Amino acid sequence: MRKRLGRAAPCAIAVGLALSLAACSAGTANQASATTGTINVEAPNSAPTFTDNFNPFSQSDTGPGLNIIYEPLVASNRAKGGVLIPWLAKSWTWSDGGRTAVLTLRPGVKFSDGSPLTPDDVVYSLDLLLKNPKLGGATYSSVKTAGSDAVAVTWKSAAYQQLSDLKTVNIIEKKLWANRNPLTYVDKNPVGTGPFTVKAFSPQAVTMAARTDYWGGKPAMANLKYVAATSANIQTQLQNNSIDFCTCDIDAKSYVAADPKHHFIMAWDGSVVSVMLNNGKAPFNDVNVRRAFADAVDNEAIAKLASSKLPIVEPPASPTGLSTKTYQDWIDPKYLAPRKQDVAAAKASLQAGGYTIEGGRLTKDGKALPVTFVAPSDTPFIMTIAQLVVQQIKQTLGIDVKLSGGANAGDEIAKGKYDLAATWLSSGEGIYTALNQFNGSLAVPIGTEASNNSVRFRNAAYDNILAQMAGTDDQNKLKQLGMQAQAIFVDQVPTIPLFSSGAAGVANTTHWTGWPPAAEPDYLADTGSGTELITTLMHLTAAKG
Amino acid sequence: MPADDPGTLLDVRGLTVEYVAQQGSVRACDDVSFTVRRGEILGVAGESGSGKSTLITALTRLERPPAVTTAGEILFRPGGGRAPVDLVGLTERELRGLRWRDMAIVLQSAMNALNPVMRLGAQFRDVLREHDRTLSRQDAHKRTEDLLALVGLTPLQANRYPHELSGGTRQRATIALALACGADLVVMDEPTTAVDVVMQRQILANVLRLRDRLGFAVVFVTHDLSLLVELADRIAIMYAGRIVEVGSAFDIYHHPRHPYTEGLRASFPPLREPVRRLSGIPGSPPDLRQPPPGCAFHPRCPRRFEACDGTVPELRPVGEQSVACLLYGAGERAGSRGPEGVREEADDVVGH
Amino acid sequence: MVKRLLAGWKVRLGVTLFAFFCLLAVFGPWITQHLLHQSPTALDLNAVSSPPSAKHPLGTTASGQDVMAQLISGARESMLAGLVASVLGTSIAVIVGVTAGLAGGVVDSALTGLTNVFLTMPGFALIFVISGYTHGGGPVVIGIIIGLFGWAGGTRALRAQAMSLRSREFVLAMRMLGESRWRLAMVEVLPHLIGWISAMFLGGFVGGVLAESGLAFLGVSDPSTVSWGIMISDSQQGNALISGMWWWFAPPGLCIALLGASVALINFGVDEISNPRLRGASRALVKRAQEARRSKEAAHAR
Amino acid sequence: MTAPLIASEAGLAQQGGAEEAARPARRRTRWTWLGSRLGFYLFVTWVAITLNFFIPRLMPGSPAQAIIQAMTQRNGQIPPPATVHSIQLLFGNPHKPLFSQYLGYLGQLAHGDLGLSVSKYPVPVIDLVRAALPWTLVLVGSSTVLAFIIGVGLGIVVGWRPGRRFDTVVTPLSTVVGVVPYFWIALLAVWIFAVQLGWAPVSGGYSVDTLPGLNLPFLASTLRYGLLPVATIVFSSFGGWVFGQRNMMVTTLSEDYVLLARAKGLPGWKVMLGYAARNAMLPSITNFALAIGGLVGGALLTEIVFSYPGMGFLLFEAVSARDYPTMQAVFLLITLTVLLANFIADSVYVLLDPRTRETR
Repeated sequence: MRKRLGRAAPCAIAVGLALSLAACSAGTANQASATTGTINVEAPNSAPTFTDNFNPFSQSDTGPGLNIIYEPLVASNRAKGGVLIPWLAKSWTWSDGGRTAVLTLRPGVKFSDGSPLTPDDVVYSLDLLLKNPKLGGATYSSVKTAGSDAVAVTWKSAAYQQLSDLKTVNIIEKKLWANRNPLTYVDKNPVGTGPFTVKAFSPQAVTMAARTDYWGGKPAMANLKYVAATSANIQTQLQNNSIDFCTCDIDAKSYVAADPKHHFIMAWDGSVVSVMLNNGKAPFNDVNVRRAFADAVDNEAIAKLASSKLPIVEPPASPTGLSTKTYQDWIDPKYLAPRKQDVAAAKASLQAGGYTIEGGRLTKDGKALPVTFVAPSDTPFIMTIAQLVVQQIKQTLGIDVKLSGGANAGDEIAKGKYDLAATWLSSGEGIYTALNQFNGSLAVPIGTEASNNSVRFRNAAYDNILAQMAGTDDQNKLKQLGMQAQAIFVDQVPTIPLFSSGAAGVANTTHWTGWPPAAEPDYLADTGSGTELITTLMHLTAAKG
Repeated sequence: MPADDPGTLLDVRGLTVEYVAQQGSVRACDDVSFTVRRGEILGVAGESGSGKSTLITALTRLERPPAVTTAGEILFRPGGGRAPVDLVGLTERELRGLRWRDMAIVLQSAMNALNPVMRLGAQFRDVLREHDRTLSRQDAHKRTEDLLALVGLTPLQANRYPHELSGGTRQRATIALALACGADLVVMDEPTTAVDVVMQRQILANVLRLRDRLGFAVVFVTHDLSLLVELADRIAIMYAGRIVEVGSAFDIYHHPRHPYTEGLRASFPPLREPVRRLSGIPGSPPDLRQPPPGCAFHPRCPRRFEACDGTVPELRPVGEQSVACLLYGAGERAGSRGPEGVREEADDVVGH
Repeated sequence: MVKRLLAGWKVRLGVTLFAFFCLLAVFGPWITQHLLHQSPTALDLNAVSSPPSAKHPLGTTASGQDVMAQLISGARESMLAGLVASVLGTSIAVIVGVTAGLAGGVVDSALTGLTNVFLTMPGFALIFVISGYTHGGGPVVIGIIIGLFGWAGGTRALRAQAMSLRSREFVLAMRMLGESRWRLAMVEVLPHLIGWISAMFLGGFVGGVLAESGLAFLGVSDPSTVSWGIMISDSQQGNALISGMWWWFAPPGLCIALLGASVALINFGVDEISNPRLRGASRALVKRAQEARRSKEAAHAR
Repeated sequence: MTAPLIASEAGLAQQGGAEEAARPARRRTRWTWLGSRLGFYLFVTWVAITLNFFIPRLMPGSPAQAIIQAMTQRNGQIPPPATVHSIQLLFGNPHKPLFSQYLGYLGQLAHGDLGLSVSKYPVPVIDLVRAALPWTLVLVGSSTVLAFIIGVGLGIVVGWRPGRRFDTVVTPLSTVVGVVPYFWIALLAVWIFAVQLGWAPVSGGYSVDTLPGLNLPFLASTLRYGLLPVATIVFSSFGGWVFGQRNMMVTTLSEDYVLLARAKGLPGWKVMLGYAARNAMLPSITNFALAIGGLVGGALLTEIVFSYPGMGFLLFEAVSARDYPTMQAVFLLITLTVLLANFIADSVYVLLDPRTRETR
């Protein structure tokens, strides 16, 4: 479980998209009269007030629902190992040794002002990011139109694994944005290709109207209302049935128990709650210490405690750091079982490294090495995990770990000023992206802000495997290479994976039905992800009676 | 009985006022009895701490906790042929009917006695209209101007705030205020201490003139005996909460009987006579929390003898005046009665 | 003076309560460890969110920590923050206020200006900003920050008092005698301000405890310590009330309230000493006066 | 609440009001007095602006890091490297020296420009303030007035007959109520009255079924939503007024003019209100003006508990997001209102207490 109050870049979607959306359209066509009513959705935003700005390039707080107004070219299905699925692009082909992808646009896509989507719009959208690094940055090196219905995107090197970067690029209408500064423009009337448009704005609620000319069909609801809520009051709003759907950190167990119409959906998004070990400095630059700590931790107990407010138990993690819920087909079968607590092995590792414990302190060569666990104090969930890890280390190894918090924890983690820290690692964006989080080439020195690999893991063999993965489109080869990387990960222990996690979603079937099942869904139901939310909404129908 | 005499305005009998404290209590007025006739000016003199201010508030039933009237009665005979009432037995509501219309008060410091955030006129107006509901605003204003004129103030001063007036003006204003509703009795608590001598004379002259004109009676409390001699018809001397001598102003001044009265007289210069040598009273007033046994004055008394620390002298007639001193008729009752006995007697009087 | 202070029931009750909490603060860790055999931070995975039981007399938190143990060790942290804030705040207030009041002139103007600047600044908000960056910060750090930004209110009153004392005769006389100003302040002026200072100290103490809890509620706290404020904050974030875990939410708030109440009660007594006019208003006196009056009335009716 | 911490600010007012007026002769003329006050206010404003600028910036961390951290927390994963990079470019600590940033800020302020918000970039800060301010003004304004009326009213009544049973019950009780942590009481109130009994909404400033504007449903909903926040503020803050007013009342009761008013035979309520309370209220009125000064910054905890869309929450969000421009704007506004309130306190005191008025 986790706090899930935010806007994410549009990322993944489920199922073979065309299929799923077609099914939806068929459904809505049958009950056209049902195109009424409003669904209330908790906005993925921790503020009690919305900002009246729907600029899709904004990196800070905006109005809610940007991700169902604007859409990307491609999406990924995080319920199925993060494979890419078509969205505004209906298909793509690789050429130039994997350097260029030609994406063919889906026909019949219209912006909400009625203009059709053209390759020019797509090129303009992708170019903006290329030219202005402040808008989010781009990994590709050039973009141009390829005929009347396609665009060609080119990278500097083989980019089979980079296409997913396009998931975060919102496609805008060129003629509207040509005279706007995308950085500073305050957009109050957004025009996108998505199924909803802004109907009424107020600081606590934003009402969106469903489009009747959406390319994917007509949603069953006439309106979607985003309601501002905070972690302090969301539970009450849910329990009095004034919110139909949210992805949020609540006591889901009691919510589901309260009413049979209350429905729990776990969005296994590929994340794994892990203890980050600072590989960049002593003592965790020593693999023996890393192994010792990993063996000393009982991640089953931690998973159980972490799930105490969920109607399900989050599974203890694979030692590969990959979510067993998302990547079960990709993980080497021998690593599917979690690492068992093994105090003897832990102590042996410490001994092998020449460490002793004196007066509760890890000591080597007569020098005490204090260990600090940095945990943001405003995230109680992480804090509880940190407390339990600290307690387990004390009980098993007899080492006193100092727990440190504060609003500045994120800064300290990014700059490598920690020994232990806890966070969500890994992602559902595909095996490459998941493993690439520990790419040594992304590691920066301590004191410099890291944008990735903040555990500062450096392993030449691991990096080499990643480079090979980047250059192949062959799924079997990817799987093989991935397993090689996993072996290195398990052996070197750059982090201690604790348990697979996801975004806890709750839905209410009082007004709307058709939610994905709690276990093994075909697509994730997550307000933070636009393509997933659109898919979820398209599957809904009004409850009868 | 004096109270049956229509000429008697006030008959105080055995009045005892105590200050209640955490442990025990202090008697600030002890078995005080006197009478005031209509139109008479009774002066009450004593050092500070002798209980004269307590007497003033008790007389008008304005004492506040921790001061409590624990014994005695105050028989008051309002004008207009109304029946005499015992002020001690009245409720606050009944008292309000008498206040200002029948008895008024002038306090020591006019600066503190006037509400600093109200204009002078408003402080006249509220009392005038309170006691005469039919009085219009204009009439109240007119009456205020008349009252101010009585004490020699201009109508303009009604619009002033107290702090804008000089000390003398303020004091005259409070006297005018006291006369607002035609009270029969005006109680004055050292009204001239805060003003200079010239103003003091003006005020006293004013009081005398107004008394002659309006016929009210005055109980005038001060520490300044010589001033009383000029003003009062009769004078009562207080010491340690008790009245030690009462008599006509002339007698008290010229033939003081009580040793304390003598000492008091000797410590003030006469207003109209040639200056003579002044002498104070040695020692200081007693601590009322632990009053000396017997006569409270005996530790300072130049003429004390053995019985003085054993017997509390009662106020008894000696010639034209009344004196509470064992020097007069000491032999008869020496050592016979303590303070308890005195109180019992007071209670008996009340019981009738 | 102490005897006079202890005369009223309010002060006695306040002192008793306060002493109890002080003992708790001093011996709390020992009590939890040796008498309860609990640790405030240990997680009991077999008893998560459990209501009061024999093993956990006040139940456990959502992560299985013993609420009783947290409550007891929280006393030290909360009171330490209050104490540090109060000592620091009162000291600055006394130094600045008395110096300004006694020195007068340019020094007075400068110090008064300083005081006014601190009065105008958004105190609590700034404390929040600063302590947010001090790495969570233990109770001492939080106390220091609260003290540094919370002294200005009391300074004004002290300055006025010192100014009025300066012109009193005995101080003037001492100055004529050539007493040094320092000695004058220490020996002659400070003792007269003791009532003000102690009231300020007590007020600052409660203010410090409340501010610490407020900061913890806003997320400013040191995760390795447990204070009452942190407990309330945790229970709120753990949805304690909605989940019906009153045993987690209620005790820390009640403890702060009781501690505050004890100080407020003591303050009543201090106030009566520094303002003699209030003394006559005590319930005991009024009661006695009423009794005396009633007995007189009864006698009269007879 | 922060009451004990800042409520003791007896006010800058006495400075200009009582103390100065108490001097027997005021040699300075009205104009130089006004000038020196104005100079003082300007000086304090400048110092406060300067501190408000530097203190947050001297702390570690940057807006960029805050945004990245928030994203990580929300999405359960660190944002892609390209996004992290662009955020650092856009919101990382500028490389300009702090002092020239400061001069730039002063220049901006002189033009009335509060800058653009970082956490809600590129929305101008002034828009955020404009949206938040009315909520706070109404919420804190009405609760301050209510707490004042109830507290001072009670203080007058208990102080009129000190030591009576009503006094011995009400005075300690109201004091104790004031030391209960505000947010604790507020959370409890939400649970009891909003969650369990359903008498009031749980949070927010208005019903989401209404559209803000001058329409009846919206205004009615603001009343309903404001009920609990106002009630909790009043509950936890009226005690301070009771205590102060009672003590002033007791002190005033021993004044001669109250005695004289009784002697005049005025009815009890007239004496109590017209004579005793009217004088005893003067310090409370000054403090009231100052409490109004705490209006903007005073409701931090309330607004957080109730997710009330006001200045307190704006500040809270800005601090969490290291949104310096917004933080500064809120601080500036707080400083200005405190100064304004002091000025009002000065003036009101002169208006209410004729003694402080100049004699002609």
